[in-house]
Amino acid sequence: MVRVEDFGNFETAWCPGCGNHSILKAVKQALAGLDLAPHQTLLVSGIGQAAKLPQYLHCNMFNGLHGRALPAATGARLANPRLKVFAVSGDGCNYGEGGNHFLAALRRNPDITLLAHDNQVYGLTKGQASPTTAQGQKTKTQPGGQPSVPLNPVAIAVAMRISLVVRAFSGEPDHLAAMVAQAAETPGFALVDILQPCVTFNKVNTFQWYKERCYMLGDDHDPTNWAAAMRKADEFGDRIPLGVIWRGDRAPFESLAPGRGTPLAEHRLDRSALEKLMDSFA
Amino acid sequence: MVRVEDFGNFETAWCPGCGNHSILKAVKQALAGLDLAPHQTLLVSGIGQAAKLPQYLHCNMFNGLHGRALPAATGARLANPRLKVFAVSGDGCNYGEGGNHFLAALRRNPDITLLAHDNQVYGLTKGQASPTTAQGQKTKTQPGGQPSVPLNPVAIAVAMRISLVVRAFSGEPDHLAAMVAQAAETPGFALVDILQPCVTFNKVNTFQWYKERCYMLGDDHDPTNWAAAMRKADEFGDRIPLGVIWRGDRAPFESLAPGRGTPLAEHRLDRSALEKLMDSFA
Amino acid sequence: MSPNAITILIGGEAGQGLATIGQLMAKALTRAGYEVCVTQDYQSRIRGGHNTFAIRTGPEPVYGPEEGMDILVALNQETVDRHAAHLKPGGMVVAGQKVDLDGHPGVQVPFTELASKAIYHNVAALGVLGSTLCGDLGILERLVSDTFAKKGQEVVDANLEVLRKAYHWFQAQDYSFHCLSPASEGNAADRIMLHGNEALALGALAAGCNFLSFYPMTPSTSIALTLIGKGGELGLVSEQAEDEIAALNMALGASYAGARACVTTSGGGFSLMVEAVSLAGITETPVVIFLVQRPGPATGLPTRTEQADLNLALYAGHGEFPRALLTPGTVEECFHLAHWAFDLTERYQTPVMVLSDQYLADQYCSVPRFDFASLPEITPPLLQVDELGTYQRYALSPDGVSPRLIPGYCEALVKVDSDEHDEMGHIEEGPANRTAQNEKRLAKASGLRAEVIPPELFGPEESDLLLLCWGSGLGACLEAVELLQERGHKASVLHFKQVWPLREDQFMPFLEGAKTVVAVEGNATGQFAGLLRKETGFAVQGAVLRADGYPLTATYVMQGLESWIA
Amino acid sequence: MSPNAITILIGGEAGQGLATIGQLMAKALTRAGYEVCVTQDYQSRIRGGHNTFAIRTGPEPVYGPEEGMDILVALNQETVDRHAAHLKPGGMVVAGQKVDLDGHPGVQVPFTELASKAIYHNVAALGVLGSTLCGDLGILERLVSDTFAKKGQEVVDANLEVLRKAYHWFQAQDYSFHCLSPASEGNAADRIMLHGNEALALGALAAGCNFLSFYPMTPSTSIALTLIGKGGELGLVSEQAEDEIAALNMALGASYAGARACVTTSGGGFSLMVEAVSLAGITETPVVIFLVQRPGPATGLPTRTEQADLNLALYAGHGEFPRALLTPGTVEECFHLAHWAFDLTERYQTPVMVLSDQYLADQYCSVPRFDFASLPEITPPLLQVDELGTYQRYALSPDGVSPRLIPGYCEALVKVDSDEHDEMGHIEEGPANRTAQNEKRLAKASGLRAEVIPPELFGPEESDLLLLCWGSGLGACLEAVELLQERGHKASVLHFKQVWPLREDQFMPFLEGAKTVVAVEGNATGQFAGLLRKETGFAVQGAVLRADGYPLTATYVMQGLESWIA
Ligand SMILES: Cc1ncc(C[n+]2csc(CCOP(=O)(O)OP(=O)(O)O)c2C)c(N)n1
Ligand SMILES: Cc1ncc(C[n+]2csc(CCOP(=O)(O)OP(=O)(O)O)c2C)c(N)n1
Ligand code: SF4
Ligand code: SF4
Ligand SMILES: [Mg+2]
Ligand SMILES: [Mg+2]
Repeated sequence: MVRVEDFGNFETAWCPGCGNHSILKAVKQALAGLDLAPHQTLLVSGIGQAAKLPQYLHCNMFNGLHGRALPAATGARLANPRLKVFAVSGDGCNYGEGGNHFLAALRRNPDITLLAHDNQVYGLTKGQASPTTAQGQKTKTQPGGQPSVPLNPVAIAVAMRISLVVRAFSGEPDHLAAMVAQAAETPGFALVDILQPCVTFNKVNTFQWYKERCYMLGDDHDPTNWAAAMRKADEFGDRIPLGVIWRGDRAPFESLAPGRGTPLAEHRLDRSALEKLMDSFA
Repeated sequence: MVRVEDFGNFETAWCPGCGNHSILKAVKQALAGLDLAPHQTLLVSGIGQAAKLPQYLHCNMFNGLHGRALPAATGARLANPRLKVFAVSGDGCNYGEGGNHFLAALRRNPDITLLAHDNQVYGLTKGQASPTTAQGQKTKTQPGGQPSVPLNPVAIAVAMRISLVVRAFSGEPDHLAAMVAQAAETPGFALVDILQPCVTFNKVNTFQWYKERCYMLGDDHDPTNWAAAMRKADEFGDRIPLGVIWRGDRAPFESLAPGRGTPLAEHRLDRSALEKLMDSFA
Repeated sequence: MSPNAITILIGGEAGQGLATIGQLMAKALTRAGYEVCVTQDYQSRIRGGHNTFAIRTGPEPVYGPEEGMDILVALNQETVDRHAAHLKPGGMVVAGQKVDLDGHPGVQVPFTELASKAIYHNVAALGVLGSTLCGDLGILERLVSDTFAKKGQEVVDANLEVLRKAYHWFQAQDYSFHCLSPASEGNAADRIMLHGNEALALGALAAGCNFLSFYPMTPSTSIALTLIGKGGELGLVSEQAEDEIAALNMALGASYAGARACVTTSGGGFSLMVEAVSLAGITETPVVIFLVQRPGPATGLPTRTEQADLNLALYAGHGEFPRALLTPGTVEECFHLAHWAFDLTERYQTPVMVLSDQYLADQYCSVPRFDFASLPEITPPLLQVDELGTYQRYALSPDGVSPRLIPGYCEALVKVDSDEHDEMGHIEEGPANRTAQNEKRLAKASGLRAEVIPPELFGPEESDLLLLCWGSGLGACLEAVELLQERGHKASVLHFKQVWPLREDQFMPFLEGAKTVVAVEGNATGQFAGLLRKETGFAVQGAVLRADGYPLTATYVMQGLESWIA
Repeated sequence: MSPNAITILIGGEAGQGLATIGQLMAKALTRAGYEVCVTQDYQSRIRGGHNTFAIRTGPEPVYGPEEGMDILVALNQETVDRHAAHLKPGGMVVAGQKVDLDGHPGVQVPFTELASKAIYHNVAALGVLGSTLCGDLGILERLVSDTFAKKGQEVVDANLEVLRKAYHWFQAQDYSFHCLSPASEGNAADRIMLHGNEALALGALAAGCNFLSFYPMTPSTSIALTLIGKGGELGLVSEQAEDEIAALNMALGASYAGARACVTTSGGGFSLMVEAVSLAGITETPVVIFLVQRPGPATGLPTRTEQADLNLALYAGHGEFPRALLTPGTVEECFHLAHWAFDLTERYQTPVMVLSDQYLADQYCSVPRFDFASLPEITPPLLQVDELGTYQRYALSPDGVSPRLIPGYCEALVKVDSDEHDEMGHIEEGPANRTAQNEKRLAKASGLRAEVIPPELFGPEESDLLLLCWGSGLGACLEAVELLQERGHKASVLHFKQVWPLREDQFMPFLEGAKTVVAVEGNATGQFAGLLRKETGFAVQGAVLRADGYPLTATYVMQGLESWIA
């Protein structure tokens, strides 16, 4: 039986009051709930405040480049099916620098859970607009207001029908933990876009702001109805639905990708196959 | 009066029968129809068969890197509002290598027309799967079939509500020319995803294949109805709708971005403003 | 280096406001006519951790940080614990009442008494600090008024009250610190204070830079912040790109279409720009790249300093094309070389890079006001050509430079191409054309060579010990050479503010005239020494290398030189 | 170089099947025991344009292309117009009946008579060509049977019929071409034919490579094609990535998790990988990068050849970390160095690059079968460690190498980090730790140095003229040296198949023992000569540089040497 304590208790470099603290707790809770031991889990991250999460719990960790968590996670997943793989990073990392990999993951549908801490701002680099910052919001690098509209990653993910699309909120930690667990258990790509207040740099999308808008999706929402899911995915303003927006049935990437499906570390060289292969050049 | 002949007649390096020939003709037709002289127009392209298009007509040209037509076009558009700017490239260029810029353009909505020649394959590099190749389709680099599902750029663009989203087909050249013209006249980002047979490397999505499936959207489709547009965007299989899938009313990027809106080449240094600026450091 | 210089080190957690106190104090000293040089040390986090802001100041020029301090402003206990042992004789600690001075000399300031609200504590600290240095209260008052003017008279008055109370509180203490020697007359009036990144931005604006595309990356972001914050009124167009690849491609598109464009980044972001650097090379599109280095590899130490991206900058981009690399050694050079970078890139139509690093980027200095009128005008590209029908973007020419026309102003078409192209700009794969265009591009290197800024020699032309440095290594070397000279060594510094191209004729006599040449670099492998050997065959006799994330200091250099000066 | 060697040049448009004819002919020659060396020239287009496929062949070793040809197979008129003037004495043209031989000696083959359908024309051409060389019809028959076996007996028979008809048609002509001198006995049995990229792929598979992520880019794509086409049965996992950035990051994720991984790319794609190269450096993750060069900058000449990405490969990645660069000179070396690259990267946990170029990539050669049994076993990473609780991915060690554990097999956790980290792998920004980890990584360079493959000397140790070359420059230099020796010069070739690290002790005596050292490189600036000077101070006396997109040839080298051998 894996317990929350098995993941340790680390000092973090996050600001007091930051939503990341709750996300970390929820992740531990979900892993323990799934009975996933630290060594069975791999957290792959990019760079940013969110991306520091894997530093703060016992787990295998690949802390890669800003924006590049998904390709590294995909490579690891392809190579080693023994690992439960998570990609963990911020909105800037996943939807800005790493946007192309996000698109590619939507096409591939690898068996990876993406925890996207969406504080709608670049935290670690001190408050520039992120791809999910509201249009018109003022920052130091956008003193006249962000000219672009925010990306809607949830809508795009639903449009591409990946295995699971979830919206969650760090201020609803139990729900979040349940969502993370469900995502981890879903074969195929699961996006958990987690609204997360940045108390230091985002003075618009505060805890209160989210709290006032977020509501739980009820049984009346059918996450397998694509048109309905698109409608819910499009809802981000006065009201923001939390929960499973979409559930699809696409096969996970690994089941279709070339290779034998055995962990690559266990492959041993087959000299006779090699000799035969050389014959094809004769 | 600008005439089609003003754009010249160049020998191309495309295969006989390639859909690109019709696209080139349609582009010239559209430009002439808009009375846009060669020097008023800028074609920015990436690298690929499609991306050679600007080589084959009189126009200003920025033939950049594979995947990077959109950022270069955006920079040019910001710097020089005198130019009518088109980005021209293939599906691999726009949705593969350049996917992150496609996402960013959807957020920005710059006054650029993107002509995406969508032959559902990498042509210039000889037939590998592209981001729009059908799942399961076999190629030399995907001998077991492409494991990913195709990207649906049209659906993603509608989800992001850019100014105009069009699906066209090189086999309907007059309609295509009309669509290119409408896109060019649209303030804001206009995506024209052009189905284009690659006679050499795509033996699945042939002229016939498209011809059998494509149909013109009628008056019963309201391109300003988002849910309806999403449904039409999602239609790509036995039937493929052609025409304006979505029309939105977002402001073009340039009107919101910082800067004075005058061509940057006309800026002259204001020494007294500079002196005042230095005072702020005293 | 002035014997009258002192160091004030302010320490505390991120978020405690130490940079605010430091900046105000440094500005007050600048306004009082002192020389100021700031070194900032911080961590890759927003709250907590341990940061410092060190002001070295005095009536005569100061070049860089030193290891000890005269005044330690401790915003928390950790600051005392970490640094108080390095107090110089006669030094003192300034701390709040909750901080235990641990037997070190100093004062415990009753902040809550002096200021009713916590937001005034920074100004209280400023008042005490100003008072310890026997600073002019009037200057402090004006500074506080200017700083809070935007927030209204009420806020100004409240702050002024706290300032005065704190200033007088210290004077009433039974404690005296040796006052700063008076600053030279006249120094006060014409000085400004800014850090390396601000100076780069100001130089860019003075060069008419009107386009910036960037992706945030420490320690380069404050160039972008300054360009945006200050350049808006000048009509600067800026866009935060989706990634660094977009940033440089966008800048190239803008430059092609008529902008004077730059990008700002650090090592990781620059790595992503490498392909587009090559595009700038073959399309012959002017662009300035500000590369502010931090320790790598990969994410490395995001907030620390290093000079280890020289090799990358020298060879970034596949294929062959000319470039220039400028490496300012001081805040003033940041300004001038930023301007020069735009001048060069405009005239040679090839990428020009300015390499700085976190240390210089964050180094506030007091400098004389810049003289904009003395700067050369930068020739703009053409908006019109006579030969409408025959204009060719890549017309061959002896110096490799072709007339650059901005599209849209006349009927001539402007075609630029990432593929090898003919003079018109169309794809052309033949070997004769290839050779002609490749050689045309490479020919521009001669012009760039002719205009190389020579390295600067400090000290005798023939020396026993020549310290070779580049970029931000200058200050530490200058101070080390002063120490060496005091100890009787015939020592010199040779500083390169342009590291590429190199011209032997400009410096070989100094190298050959020195008994021993030691390279001083902020990296682990001696990258500049390697470049020098490649270009001249000359091998340095020794190297003092630092790659622990901290800037070179005179003390560090002297330690490294031990075996040479025994 | 065999005086009995001849060159067959096949020319035509893209899409006319010239590569098919060429490959079949080259394979037939290989099976007959001849030495074969192919040079391909094509354009960046799918149909049209003008391409050539040149086979140089003979009973003794052949090193590379020559400028003239003995047999010109003209699939269109343009081929005659462009190339017939370079026919060597006694040479002939083989063309269809619609092609005008323009007075050149040769035959006009009645293709429509010999073959009922156009798809048989390639085999008809093969039959004629085999016949001109007095080739063994049996070998041609077996080759055709093997080639079409998959398509069924009917297709085989139809092709065989055409082959025989064409073979006999030429024999009946009143025309004779000097037959090829017989191949050495026994050569026939144990030979295979493959090009440089296929050899790289085969070497990788022989090294146990089981993961490939790539983005297509000419001229590297055929490595990926071969790995995928041939490696599938061995369990190779491959994925075409969305871009090159993803390709390398994916390979690193895979390698971390237990794969033996590589990526394939060319200059522009490699430029995009630069940041991830740095990530491989700091995370100490094994990966092999196959970089097949083409002329830049930027898109440049996509289908031509150059050796101009050496500097970029040497310094790609911000920050400092060790690497190795292997540069095969022949198809056989492609195989062996690909294998060695995996061995090195696995043992030193740092990126290893193999640099090839379009010329070598597309160069089909006949080589002896590879002896897999003689290859060293590559030690796999650990799946288990004893000290579960105390395992540290970055444990300090004298040689800089730490035990590499694959996650998921035991309870020990494997943490790798792009930030500077402690031994466990957690972020750690302190200077002492930084220095320890940075030096640990750099320490691996000593091991890599100790294992450097020495350059190979061909010719006398003390020479009048030493040709210095690397990678694919070998063939042209070897042939040039034969010509020089014939003309009485004491000439040698020094060929580097590893260009980084360099070890003076392995080659300085040869450089210093030579009267004149001339660098021969496929670039415009002498990049390797520069590296050599940087590392040793040695300056070459001259350089023969080629950067027009075409491979170095003996003729080109001899022309370049004119002033040295006057
Ligand atoms: C290639 C590269 N570019 C830029 C950076 C600088 N950088 C680090 S984190 C970050 C943004 C972080 O934003 P986000 O991903 O939203 O994470 P948050 O800090 O908000 O959790 C940036 C721009 C980097 N490390 N690497
Ligand atoms: C950075 C980089 N990677 C790869 C390539 C090679 N490349 C050139 S075109 C192309 C694909 C073209 O496909 P697409 O964009 O669909 O255009 P098409 O040829 O099908 O019109 C690739 C991979 C390149 N030029 N640059
Ligand atoms: S800056 Fe924002 S995201 Fe970062 S730790 Fe602080 S509150 Fe959290
Ligand atoms: S390969 Fe395909 S896309 Fe390219 S020119 Fe030929 S038919 Fe057109
Ligand atoms: Mg964020
Ligand atoms: Mg395509």
